[in-house]
Amino acid sequence: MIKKFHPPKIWRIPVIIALGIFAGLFVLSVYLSKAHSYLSDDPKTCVNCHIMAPQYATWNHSSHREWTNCNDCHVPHNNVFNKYYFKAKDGLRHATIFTLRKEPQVIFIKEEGAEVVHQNCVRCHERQLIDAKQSACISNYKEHRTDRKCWECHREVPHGRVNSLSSTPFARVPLPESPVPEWIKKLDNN
Amino acid sequence: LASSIMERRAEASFVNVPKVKLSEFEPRNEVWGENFPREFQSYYQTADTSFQSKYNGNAMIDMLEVDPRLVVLWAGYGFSKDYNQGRGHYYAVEDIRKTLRTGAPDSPDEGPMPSTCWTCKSPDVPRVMQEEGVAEFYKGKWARLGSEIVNPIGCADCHDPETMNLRVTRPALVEAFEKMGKDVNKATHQEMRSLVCAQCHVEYYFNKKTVDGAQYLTFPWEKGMTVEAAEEYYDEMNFSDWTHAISKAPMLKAQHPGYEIYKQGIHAERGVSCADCHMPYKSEGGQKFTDHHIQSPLNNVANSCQVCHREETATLLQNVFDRQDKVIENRDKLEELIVRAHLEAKKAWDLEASEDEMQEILMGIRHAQWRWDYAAAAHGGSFHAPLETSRIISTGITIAQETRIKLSRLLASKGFNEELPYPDISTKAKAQEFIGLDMAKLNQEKEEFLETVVPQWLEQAKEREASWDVKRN
Amino acid sequence: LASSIMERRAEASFVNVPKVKLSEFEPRNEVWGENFPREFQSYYQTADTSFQSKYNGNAMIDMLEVDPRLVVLWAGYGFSKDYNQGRGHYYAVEDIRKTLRTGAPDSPDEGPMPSTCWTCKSPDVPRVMQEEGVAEFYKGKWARLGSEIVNPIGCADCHDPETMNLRVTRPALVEAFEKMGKDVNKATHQEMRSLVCAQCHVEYYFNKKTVDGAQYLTFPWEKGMTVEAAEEYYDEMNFSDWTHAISKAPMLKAQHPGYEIYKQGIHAERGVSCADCHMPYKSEGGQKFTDHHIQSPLNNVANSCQVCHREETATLLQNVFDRQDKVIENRDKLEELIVRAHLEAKKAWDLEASEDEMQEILMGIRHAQWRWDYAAAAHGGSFHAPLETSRIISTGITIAQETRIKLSRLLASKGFNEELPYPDISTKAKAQEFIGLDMAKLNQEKEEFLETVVPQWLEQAKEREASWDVKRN
Ligand code: HEC
Ligand code: HEC
Ligand code: HEC
Ligand code: HEC
Ligand code: HEC
Ligand code: HEC
Ligand code: HEC
Ligand code: HEC
Ligand code: HEC
Ligand code: HEC
Ligand code: HEC
Ligand code: HEC
Ligand code: HEC
Ligand code: HEC
Ligand SMILES: [Ca+2]
Ligand SMILES: [Ca+2]
Repeated sequence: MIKKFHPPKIWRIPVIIALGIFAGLFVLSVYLSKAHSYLSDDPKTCVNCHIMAPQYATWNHSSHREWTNCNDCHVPHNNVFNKYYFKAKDGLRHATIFTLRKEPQVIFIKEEGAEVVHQNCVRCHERQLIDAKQSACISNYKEHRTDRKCWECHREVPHGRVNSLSSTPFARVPLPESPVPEWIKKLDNN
Repeated sequence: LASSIMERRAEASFVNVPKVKLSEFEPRNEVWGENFPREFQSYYQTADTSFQSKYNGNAMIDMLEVDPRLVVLWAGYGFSKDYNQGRGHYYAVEDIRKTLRTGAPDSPDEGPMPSTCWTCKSPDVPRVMQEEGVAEFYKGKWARLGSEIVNPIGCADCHDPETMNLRVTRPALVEAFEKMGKDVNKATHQEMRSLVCAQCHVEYYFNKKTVDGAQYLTFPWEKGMTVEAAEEYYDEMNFSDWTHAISKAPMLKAQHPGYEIYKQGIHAERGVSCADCHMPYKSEGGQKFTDHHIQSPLNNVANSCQVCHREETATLLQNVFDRQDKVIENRDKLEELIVRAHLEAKKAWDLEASEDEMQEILMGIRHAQWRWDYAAAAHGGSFHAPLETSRIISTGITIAQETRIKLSRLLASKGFNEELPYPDISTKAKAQEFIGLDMAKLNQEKEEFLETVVPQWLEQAKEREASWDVKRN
Repeated sequence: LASSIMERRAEASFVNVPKVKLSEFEPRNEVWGENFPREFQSYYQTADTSFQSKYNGNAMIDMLEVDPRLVVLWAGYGFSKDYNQGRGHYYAVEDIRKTLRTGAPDSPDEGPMPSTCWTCKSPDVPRVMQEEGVAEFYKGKWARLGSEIVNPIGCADCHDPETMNLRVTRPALVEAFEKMGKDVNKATHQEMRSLVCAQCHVEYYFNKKTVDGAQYLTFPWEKGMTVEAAEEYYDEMNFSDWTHAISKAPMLKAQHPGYEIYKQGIHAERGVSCADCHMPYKSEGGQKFTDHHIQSPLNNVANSCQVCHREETATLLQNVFDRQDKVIENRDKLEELIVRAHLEAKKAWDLEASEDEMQEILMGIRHAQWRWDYAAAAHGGSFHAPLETSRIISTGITIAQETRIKLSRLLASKGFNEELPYPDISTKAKAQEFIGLDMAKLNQEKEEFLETVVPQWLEQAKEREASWDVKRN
C-alpha cells in the first residue's frame, strides 16, 4: 500500500537537489532576516525591521526602557508555551506582511495583542493596583481596577501618542547594516 | 534601605477583615469610613472651601452678587432670593437648610418647598424611601423630613454596602432610563462611573400628575437628552415651573443638566467618565485608590488631566479658561437681552396688550430663557461640552431677539416706539429691590429658623442614630 | 523571497541624486517633478475631483446653488454672480479664468478685477514679482498678466529650489508679520509647515493707499488676528469692499480666514500644523515622503487623523460632521436674519429714512455680515476651531437682531409696522433674478472669453517657456 505513494526512482535525484536548494534558501532567508535573533528578548531584534524603529525609539526614550524590553509587554508571560507560540504566530504574520509590503502607514495593535500588553501591565504593576485589604471586602475588585486598557489614561506609555512609520524620522536606532554589496547597488542604479 | 522596602511591602500585603458589617441603608459616612479610611478621609476633604478658579471652585460664590441680572430673570421664583455656585458634597444638607429658597417653615406642613427637595442631598434618602415608599417620600413639605435627613451626600448614595459595587439609589434615574427604553442595570462599569453622578447632576422637574399628592421627581428625557427634546417635552405637557413676575411668561427652570451636556462633549464621546476627572486615582503608600475629594479638577490637574494630557498645568488651565470665556461672553449678552424682553413685555401689558397678542411673545421668552438657563446652570458645561453650550446660546439669542422684534412692533402699535431704558440692576441689592423683594424679612426669618427649628431636627436625628447598633468584627 | 528581503533592507539606506538643476524661479511643476517624482505625482492628484464629504471635498460645489441666500447677501458684488467651494490646487489658474467674478476682459486694461487677484494662484507669481517688482505687480488689471501666469499653485510657491526648504514667497505675509512686530524668518520648522499655507489661506483686502495706482495685497492683522481686531482695523480706516445693492450698507468681504481661525483651535494650540493633516507622510516602496495630494483629510483619515487618534474612521468622520452640523445650524440662521435686515433697510430707504437715521443700522448690517462671512468663508473653520466659529456666529446674531430691532422702530415711525415678507429665493436662479442679474449675458461673455482670449494667453506662455533651458545632470 504505502509503496504506491513512493515517487518513481528517476525523481529521486532532482527531488533531493530541489530540497537542498529550498533548505539553503531557507537558511539564507533566516540569516538575512536575522530570524535566529527572534528567539531572544533583545529589543534590537525588533528593529531588524526598520518599520519597528518608531516603537523602538519611543520605548527607548521612555521611563520603561530601564525595566522592560519589547517582549515584557508584547508577549504573554503566563506560561512558556504560550510565549513562544504567540511569538511565532505574530512574528510570521509580521514577516509576511513586511515582505509583501502591505504594512499600513499607521500600524494599529490588534485586539489580541493589546490584551496581551494589558495583562503585562497588570503583571508588573499588580501591587500598585491591588490592595489586599480592599480585595477582601470589595466584589470584583480586581476586575474593576483592570477592566480598562491602562493606556486609555496613561496615553503616553510607552510609545507616545503619535503613531506612524514616519513619526521618528531621524531617530538613532540600531538599524541593520545594508546586506547588499556596493557593486550590486551600482548595478541597481542603472 | 532593605528595611524600608520591607515596610512598604508590609503595607500592601497586610490582610484585613472589614471592621464593620454595614447594614443595607447605613447613611453614616463615618461608619463606612471605618472599613475604608482612605476613601473616607479624602471624601471629608470636600469640606474644604479654599479653592477658587476663574469661574468655579469650592468656595461659596453668591451668583446673584456676581451677576445681578439673574435676580430679574427669576423674578417671582425662589432663585431670585438666593443662589450660590455649589460647593462640596459635605455641605449639601447644610446648604439646603440655609438657602432662602427653602424659607423658614416652623411646622412640618409649612414652607415653600416639597419634600422632594431632599432627594439629592443625602444618603438618608434611600433609607427613608425604603421605609416610606418612593411616592410617599415625595409627598408633603420639605420640613416634614427635616429630622430624618441629616447626613451629607455620601457612601450609601453610590455604593452597595455588601459588594461596594457602584449602584443607582435614586428611582428617578431608573425611571428616566425606562422611559427612554433603556435599562440602567445594563450599564458597564465605566458607564456607572458617570451614572452615579447622573442621579443628581441632571435637569429635573416635579410632576404632580404621576401620583396624587406627590411632587414626583422626574427627568424630562422621554424625547431625548438635548435641550430641544426637553423643551418639546415640557411644551407638549404644558408644564411650567412658575409664571414670571414681570412678563407673566410661563417659565421653565433648568437645573444643572451636568450629565446631559457632558454627554455631548468629546470626553464623553471618548469614554472618559465623571470620575476620571473628578475622582482620579491617587497613590499613597504604594496603593492606588479613588480620590473621593470630589471638586474642581483644576485644583488637581496633576492627577486628573495630566494622566491623559502631557501639557503643563498652566496650559491646561488656560485651555479651560479659554473655553469658559468664549462661552460666557455670549451667555452674559443673552442674559441682558432676556432681561430687556421681560421688561418690554411688562410695558406691553401696561399698554393693555391682549392675551392673544402676547401669547407668541411669552412663549418666545420662555424658550429663550430655557436655553440660557440650560447653558448657565450646568457650571461645568462650558468645559464639558463647549461647542454644544455655545450652540444652545446661539439659538437662545436668536429666539430672544425674534421675540423682541415682535415686542417692538406690538409696542409701536400701542404708541410706544422707542428703546425702553435698561434699569439700574448693577448690584444684587438693587436688583432685588427692583423686583420688590423684602430681603431683610426673609433673612431674619431664616436666621430664626436656623436657630430654633434646625437644632430640634438634629436632636431627633441624634437619638435615632444612637439607637442603631453597628456590628463590629 | 530572499531577494525581496534584500531589497527591503536596501530601502533603508537608499540615497537620491537630483536630475535637474532648478533655477531660482522655476514655475513649472513638471520640471521640479523630475527631481522629486513622488512629491510631484502626489501633487498632481489634486486634479482629482471625485471626493465629496458632508460639506466639503474636492468636487466643485456651487455654493450659490446650495445656499441661494448668499446671492442676496452679496448683492452688488462679484460673489453674487459665481462662488464655488474651492477644489484642488491643480485648478487654481483654471478656476480664476472661469469664474464669472473675473468677467470677460478683451484687452489687458479691461475687466472688473485687478492683477492682484493672481497673487495666490500660481508659482509664476514670485517669478513675475521678481521681474516687475512687487508694487508693479499689483498695478493694472487682471487681464494684463493673463499670459504670464499659467502654472497652477506648485513647488516654487512653497520651496526654495536650492535647498528645498520651505520658504515664504508672498510679500503680503512678510509685511503682515512686520506690522505685528514679528519676523516671519524666525519661524520654526513646524510653524513653516503652516505658514506656507498662510500665504494664501487668509483674509485679505486690497489697499489703494499704500502705493499709488496699485491694489496692494494686505492682511488686516495690525491689531490682532481675531474677527474683532480686523473689524476694528477696517472701521478705523473707513474701508469697505463695496456698497450693498439693496441696503446701501458699506460692506466688508471676508475671504477664507483659514489660518486665523485655525490658530484659535486646539490643534494649533497643540502645535499641529496644516501639513500634519492635509499633507501627512506616506510610505511608498519603503520611501517616506510628504503626501502632496492636499485635500480634505476626510479622504485620508488613515494617514492623517489616525496618526494621532486611535479611533475608528467612522468615529472620526462623525466627530467632524457633528462639529460642522452644530456650527452650520446657527450660521444658516444668521444668513436668513441678515437677508431680512438688508430688505428691511431697503424698505426704510423707500419710506424716505434719512442718512442720519440709517447710519447706525448700516453699520450693524456691516458688522453682522462681516462676522457671518468670517465664519462661513473658511470652509474648514467649523472643524479647525468649532468653538471660536460658533462664538463669532453668536455675536453676529446679536448684532443682526439688534439692528433689526432698530429697523423695526424706524419702520414703525414711518408708518410701516409689520413683518416684511421673506422673498422667494429658494434657488440660485430665483435669487439672482431677485437682485437683478442678467446671468445669460454674463455666461455668454465668459464663454467667448474662454474660447478666444485664453487660448492666446496660453500660446504666448508656451513660447516663453520653450525659450527657457533646463540644466540636466
Ligand atoms: C519582519 C519585520 C518585523 C520584525 C522583525 C518585527 N515586526 Fe512587528 N510588525 C511588522 C509589520 C509589517 C507590522 C504591521 C502588521 C499589521 O499592521 O497587520 C507589525 C506590527 C506589530 C505590532 C502591532 C500589530 C499586532 O499584531 O498587534 C506589534 C505589537 C509588533 N509589531 C511588535 C513587534 C515586536 C515586539 C517585535 C520584536 C520581537 C517585532 N514587532 C518585530 C514587522 C516586523
Ligand atoms: C511598557 C510596555 C511596552 C513596551 C516595553 C513596548 N511596548 Fe509596544 N506597545 C505597548 C502598548 C500599550 C501599545 C498600544 C498603543 C496604543 O494602542 O496606543 C503598543 C503598541 C505597539 C505597536 C503597534 C503600534 C500601535 O501604536 O498600535 C508596535 C509595532 C509596538 N508596540 C512595538 C514595540 C517594540 C518594537 C518595542 C520594543 C522596542 C515595544 N513595542 C515595547 C506597550 C509596550
Ligand atoms: C516588566 C515590568 C513592567 C511592565 C510590563 C510594565 N511596567 Fe510600568 N513600570 C515598571 C517599572 C519598574 C516602573 C518604574 C519606572 C521608573 O520609575 O523609572 C514603571 C513605571 C510605570 C509608570 C510611571 C512612570 C511613567 O512613565 O508614567 C506608569 C504610568 C506605568 N509604568 C504604566 C504601565 C503601563 C500602562 C504598562 C503596560 C502598557 C506597563 N506600565 C507595563 C515595570 C513595568
Ligand atoms: C481611569 C484612569 C486610569 C486607568 C484606566 C489606569 N490608571 Fe494608572 N493611574 C491613574 C491615575 C490618576 C494615577 C495617579 C497619578 C499620580 O498619582 O500621579 C495612576 C497611577 C498609576 C501608577 C503609578 C504612577 C506613579 O508615577 O507613581 C501606575 C504604575 C499605574 N497607574 C499603572 C496602571 C496600570 C498598569 C493600569 C491598567 C491596569 C492603569 N494604571 C490604569 C489613572 C488610571
Ligand atoms: C435631581 C437632583 C436634585 C434635586 C431634586 C434638587 N437638587 Fe439641589 N442640587 C443638586 C445638585 C447637583 C446641586 C449642585 C449644583 C451645582 O452647583 O453644580 C444642587 C445644589 C443645591 C444647593 C446649593 C447651591 C445653592 O443654590 O445655594 C441648594 C441650596 C439646593 N441644591 C437646594 C435644593 C432645593 C431647595 C431643591 C428643591 C426645590 C433641590 N435642591 C432639589 C441636585 C438636586
Ligand atoms: C446625591 C446627589 C449627588 C450625587 C450622587 C453626586 N452629586 Fe455632586 N453635588 C450634589 C450637590 C447637592 C452639590 C452641591 C452641594 C452644595 O453646594 O451644598 C454637589 C456638588 C458637586 C461639585 C462641586 C464641588 C465644589 O467643590 O464646588 C462637584 C464637582 C460634583 N458635585 C461632582 C459630582 C460627581 C463627579 C459625582 C459622581 C461621582 C457627583 N457629584 C455625585 C449632589 C450630588
Ligand atoms: C458621588 C459618588 C460616590 C460617593 C458619595 C462615594 N463613592 Fe466611593 N467610589 C465612587 C466611584 C465612582 C468609585 C470608583 C469605582 C470603580 O471605578 O470601580 C468609588 C470607589 C470606592 C471604593 C473602591 C476602592 C477605590 O478607592 O477605588 C471604595 C472602598 C469606596 N469608594 C468607598 C467609599 C466610601 C467609604 C464613601 C463614603 C465616605 C464613598 N465611597 C462615597 C463613587 C462614590
Ligand atoms: C481619561 C482621560 C482624560 C482625562 C482625565 C482628561 N482628558 Fe482631556 N481629552 C481626552 C481625550 C481622549 C480627548 C479627545 C481628543 C483626543 O482624542 O486626543 C481629550 C480632549 C481634550 C481637549 C480638546 C477638546 C476641546 O474642547 O478642545 C482639551 C482642551 C482637554 N481634553 C483638556 C482636559 C483637561 C483640562 C482635563 C482635566 C480637567 C482633561 N482634559 C482630562 C482624555 C482625557
Ligand atoms: C474631562 C474632564 C471632566 C469630565 C469628564 C467631567 N468634568 Fe466636571 N468639570 C471639569 C472641569 C475642568 C470643570 C471646571 C472647573 C472650574 O472651572 O473650576 C468642571 C466643572 C464641574 C462642576 C462645577 C464645579 C464647581 O467647582 O462647582 C461640576 C458640578 C461638574 N464638573 C460635574 C461633573 C459631572 C457630573 C460629570 C459627568 C457627568 C463631569 N463633571 C465630567 C472636568 C470634567
Ligand atoms: C491672499 C490670497 C488670495 C487672493 C489675493 C485671492 N485669492 Fe482666490 N482663493 C484663495 C484661496 C485660499 C482660495 C480657496 C478658498 C477655499 O475654498 O477655501 C481661493 C479660491 C478662489 C477661487 C475658486 C473658488 C470659487 O470661488 O470659485 C476663485 C475663482 C478665486 N479664488 C478667484 C480670485 C479672485 C478673482 C481674486 C481677486 C479678487 C482672488 N481669488 C484673490 C486665495 C486668494
Ligand atoms: C499660492 C496660494 C496657496 C498656497 C500657498 C496654498 N493654497 Fe490651498 N488653495 C489655494 C487656492 C487658490 C485654492 C482653490 C483652488 C480652486 O478651487 O481652484 C486652494 C485650495 C485648497 C484646498 C481645497 C482642496 C480640495 O480638494 O477641495 C485645501 C484643503 C488647501 N488648499 C489646503 C492648503 C494647505 C494645507 C496649504 C499649505 C500646505 C495650502 N493650501 C497652500 C491657494 C493656496
Ligand atoms: C502648498 C505648499 C507646497 C507645495 C505647493 C509643494 N510643497 Fe513640497 N512640501 C511642503 C511641505 C509643507 C513639506 C514638508 C516639509 C517638512 O516638513 O520638512 C514639503 C516637503 C517636500 C519635500 C521634502 C521630502 C518630503 O516628501 O517630505 C520635497 C522633495 C518636496 N516637498 C517637493 C515638492 C515638489 C516637487 C512640489 C511641486 C510638485 C512641491 N513640493 C510643492 C509644501 C509644499
Ligand atoms: C499631529 C497630531 C494630530 C493630528 C494629525 C490630528 N489630531 Fe486631533 N487632536 C490632536 C491633539 C493633540 C488634540 C488635543 C486633545 C489632546 O490633547 O488629546 C486633538 C483633539 C481632537 C479632537 C477634540 C477637539 C474637539 O474639537 O472636540 C477631535 C474631535 C480631533 N482631534 C479629531 C481629529 C481629526 C478628525 C483629525 C484628522 C482630520 C485629527 N484630529 C488630526 C492631535 C492631532
Ligand atoms: C487637525 C487637522 C487639521 C488641521 C491642523 C488643519 N485642517 Fe484643514 N481641514 C481639516 C478637516 C477635517 C477639514 C474638513 C474637511 C471636510 O469637511 O471634508 C478641513 C478643511 C479644510 C479646507 C476645506 C477643504 C475642502 O474640501 O475644500 C481647507 C481649505 C483647509 N482645511 C485648509 C487648512 C489650512 C490652511 C490649515 C492650517 C492653517 C488647516 N487646514 C489645518 C483638518 C485640519
Ligand atoms: Ca427643571
Ligand atoms: Ca477681505
